[in-house]
Amino acid sequence: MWEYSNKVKDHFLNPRNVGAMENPDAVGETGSLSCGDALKLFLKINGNDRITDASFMTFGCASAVASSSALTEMVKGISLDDALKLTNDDIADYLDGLPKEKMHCSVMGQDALRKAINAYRGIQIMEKPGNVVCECFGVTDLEIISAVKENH
Amino acid sequence: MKIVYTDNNATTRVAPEVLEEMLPYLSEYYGNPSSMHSFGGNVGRAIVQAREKVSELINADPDEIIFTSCGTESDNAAIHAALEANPEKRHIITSNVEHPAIKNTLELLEKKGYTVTYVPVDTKGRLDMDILYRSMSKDTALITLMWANNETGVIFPIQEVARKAKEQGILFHTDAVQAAGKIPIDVKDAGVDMLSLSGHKIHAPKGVAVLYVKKGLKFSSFMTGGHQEKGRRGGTENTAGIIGLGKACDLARAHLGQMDTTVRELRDYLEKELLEKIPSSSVNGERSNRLPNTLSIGFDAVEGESILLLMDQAGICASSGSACTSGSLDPSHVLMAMKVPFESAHGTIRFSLSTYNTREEMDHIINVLPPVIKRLRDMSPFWKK
Amino acid sequence: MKIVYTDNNATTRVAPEVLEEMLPYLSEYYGNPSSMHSFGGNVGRAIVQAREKVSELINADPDEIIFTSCGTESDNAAIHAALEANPEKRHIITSNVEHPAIKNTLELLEKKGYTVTYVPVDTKGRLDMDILYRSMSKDTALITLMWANNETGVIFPIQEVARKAKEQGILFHTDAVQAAGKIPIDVKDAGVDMLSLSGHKIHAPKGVAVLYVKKGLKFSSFMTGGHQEKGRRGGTENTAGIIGLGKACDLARAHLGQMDTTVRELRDYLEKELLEKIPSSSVNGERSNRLPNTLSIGFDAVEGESILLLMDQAGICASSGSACTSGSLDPSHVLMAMKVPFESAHGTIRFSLSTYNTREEMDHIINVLPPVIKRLRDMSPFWKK
Ligand SMILES: Cc1ncc(COP(=O)(O)O)c(C=O)c1O
Ligand SMILES: Cc1ncc(COP(=O)(O)O)c(C=O)c1O
Ligand code: FES
Ligand code: FES
Repeated sequence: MWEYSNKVKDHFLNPRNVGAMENPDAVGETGSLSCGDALKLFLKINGNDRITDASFMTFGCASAVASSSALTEMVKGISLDDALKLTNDDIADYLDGLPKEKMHCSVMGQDALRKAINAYRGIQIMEKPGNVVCECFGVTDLEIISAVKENH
Repeated sequence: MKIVYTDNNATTRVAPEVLEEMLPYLSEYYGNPSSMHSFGGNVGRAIVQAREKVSELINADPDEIIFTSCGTESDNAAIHAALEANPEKRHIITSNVEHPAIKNTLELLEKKGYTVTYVPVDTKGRLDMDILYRSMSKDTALITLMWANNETGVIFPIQEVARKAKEQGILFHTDAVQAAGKIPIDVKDAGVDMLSLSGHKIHAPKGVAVLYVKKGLKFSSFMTGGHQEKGRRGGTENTAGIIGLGKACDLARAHLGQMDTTVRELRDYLEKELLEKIPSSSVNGERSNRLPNTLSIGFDAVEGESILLLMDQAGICASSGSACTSGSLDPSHVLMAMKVPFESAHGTIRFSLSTYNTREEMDHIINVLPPVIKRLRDMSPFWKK
Repeated sequence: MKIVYTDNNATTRVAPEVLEEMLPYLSEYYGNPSSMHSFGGNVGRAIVQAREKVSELINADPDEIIFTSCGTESDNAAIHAALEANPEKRHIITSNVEHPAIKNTLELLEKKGYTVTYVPVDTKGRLDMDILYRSMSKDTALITLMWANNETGVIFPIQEVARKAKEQGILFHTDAVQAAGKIPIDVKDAGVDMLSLSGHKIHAPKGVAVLYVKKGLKFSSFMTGGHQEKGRRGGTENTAGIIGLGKACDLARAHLGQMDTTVRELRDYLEKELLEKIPSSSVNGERSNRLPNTLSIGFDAVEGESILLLMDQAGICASSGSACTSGSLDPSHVLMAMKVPFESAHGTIRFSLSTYNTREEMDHIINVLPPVIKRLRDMSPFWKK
């Protein structure tokens, strides 16, 4: 049994902002069915590049659901630039931590958020340095190394 | 909150009768069964009786029973013994749905130069007998096949394979950790050379298990040390555990009928209701040839851990079909071997019952699960209404 | 009849506090500690605490504790791990007074092509340090030495050898099954790489033990299977046993002082009185450097089994110094290695005390034994008055 914090349990049992959004301004998708985790993030963005609303749909474990729920709460009201600075660590911190083995579940949130914002800004996702290790998330070895370093 | 425990293929409660039998050996009778003084001798006699009771469950002779510490040890010991008995042979046959105790042990042997054939199963979890028979050769030291699968409950044709193995002079071991106590087992009739069973799956405590070794087989110990177990397994005997296992085997034998009737009916009832009440759900494994207590059922587009945790809120204990507990995202190797589609493999739950379960408990599950699945599907990007 | 139990180096009674701590895990908390549901999670937490308590007894980190089923398994696992970590090295050093768990395991390895140096002891049971150091070489994979001898209680200079081993890049394992709980043990201070201890020697139940493995050591499992014990020991955890062992380690730590004072005084009193009251009797092993609870004493011209049986009539439990239990007539390999003369080796009795023993019990032995010895000597053809 994973030792989940009360906040993780709360966000899993009572997820905030669940469901598809009508007429979203941006959508970010990550993960896949074969992978066992997937997240679809919907954003409303106003003229000042500020996120006014967010919602999600998630397929995955409790950490994945809680991370998604936390993410939507965290991004509401902040600017796109600030949103881009959010890391999976911030998501985990917001949840009072995730079990070590479950840190990767919060990476999905960070990834979907960046994809949504980049798509909104019309930026082509650039070829990333490193080798893609996880086909599902398009995660590279370098990203894993840096995530591991950040998380310890 | 009342707990509805349907995770008996993982582990079982210690039967109160078993604990009662053990308690004297955890208090006043603490002697060492191999000691000279009569104080230890009492314990020795109780162990003799336990050995008889265990042997009766599987129709073995008491001498053929070696007590070990867990099913995993029995499996390791069986593989070790088979290879030592055939030092010149370098090939092992198994299935691709074995428990990690077999699977991981054989994978390590591959690194040491052994060749292992992993006979595949079909989408119903049935062994490919053709490949199995074609892979048998003069170089084969051992065939090891589980009697019944821990995840799906699917039963392998042990007797048939054992006969073929014997014809070709190949040792045959079966991991009967899940079969023992759930279906009748007769080692003589089945013709197996070695068989593993584990106490904590049949209402004995954790920490005690058995390796059956057929009389006459040249056996080399895996755990080497003192002369315990006639020199076949070193280490001071887990006396209380062994005595508890004796009682548990007695009870298991008495309950075999109930397994085949009451428990099977409860399982079938649960299965039928869940399939009816939850759309896009499906049973994994050959339904007509399963352990009577096991139901592996997949729900499309949702994820196992989330289901388990929501059921946990309602006091229901079960297992998922994913290897998530080990930090991996993959569905279990058993479901993958059966080529269960990803959308239902990730959402697979295993219910495994015991004689302690009741119809009320099944009704509780049947009430709780449909809204749980609906709620998770409502937030799943893969659920198409 | 009241039993006077002085066979604690063979096995100990389960402390009532230990049993109390275990009982919930033999009844309501039967979950699997690696299960997902919170029912199993409770058990997982109790195991975390037990691991901490065990680590405190020997000043290890909790991560360095692997739970096994017996001291024999810990010894087997340590040897296995050391050889796997050094696949190119083929030499092992040990003493010639080790427990069969080490001795028999190494003898089998000799048959597989390993070279083993059995460093001799002198007549007091002291290690020949010269031979030990001279046998260390580039090809040495492992030095394994018991911390204290089970028969005589003689203590080996573990820290000193561990330091030399480290200097030469040789792995060092110690079988501390007899030392743990009787004298202080500090793995960091001693500088050992691996250490075995066994629950049933320190008032935990039989069926649970520990292998300490120093952080950073490349460890290969002996028992391969599931991901239990961080993948270092497959097999469902003996939860009740582990939790009992945690409590037993707590108690052992609290009782170390008592071992060094009360128990030592009782042992010394017993020794002094027996030597005085029984002519032609002698203590085996270096008296000044022994476990505080152990007395190995030889009585010329009588035979161990007969002494034991007559003591048994008076409710006294102890061990003999012979290998009689295994049907052999020889004195134990320990006494033979010490070149104890045959006339006293055959008549050797081991008394091993615990904190439960009392002065009244010692007086009982002191009253019973002299006439027993006299009676046997009166019928012995070797006794010269
Ligand atoms: C020094 C020593 N090592 C190892 C063992 C084996 O321990 P166990 O009986 O728990 O396997 C013993 C116990 O007899 C012992 O005294
Ligand atoms: C089929 C099978 N084999 C072996 C084992 C291992 O048994 P134990 O947990 O007692 O080591 C299990 C239990 O998980 C099992 O289901
Ligand atoms: S989805 Fe299984 S680990 Fe997060
Ligand atoms: S004297 Fe008969 S076996 Fe020891």
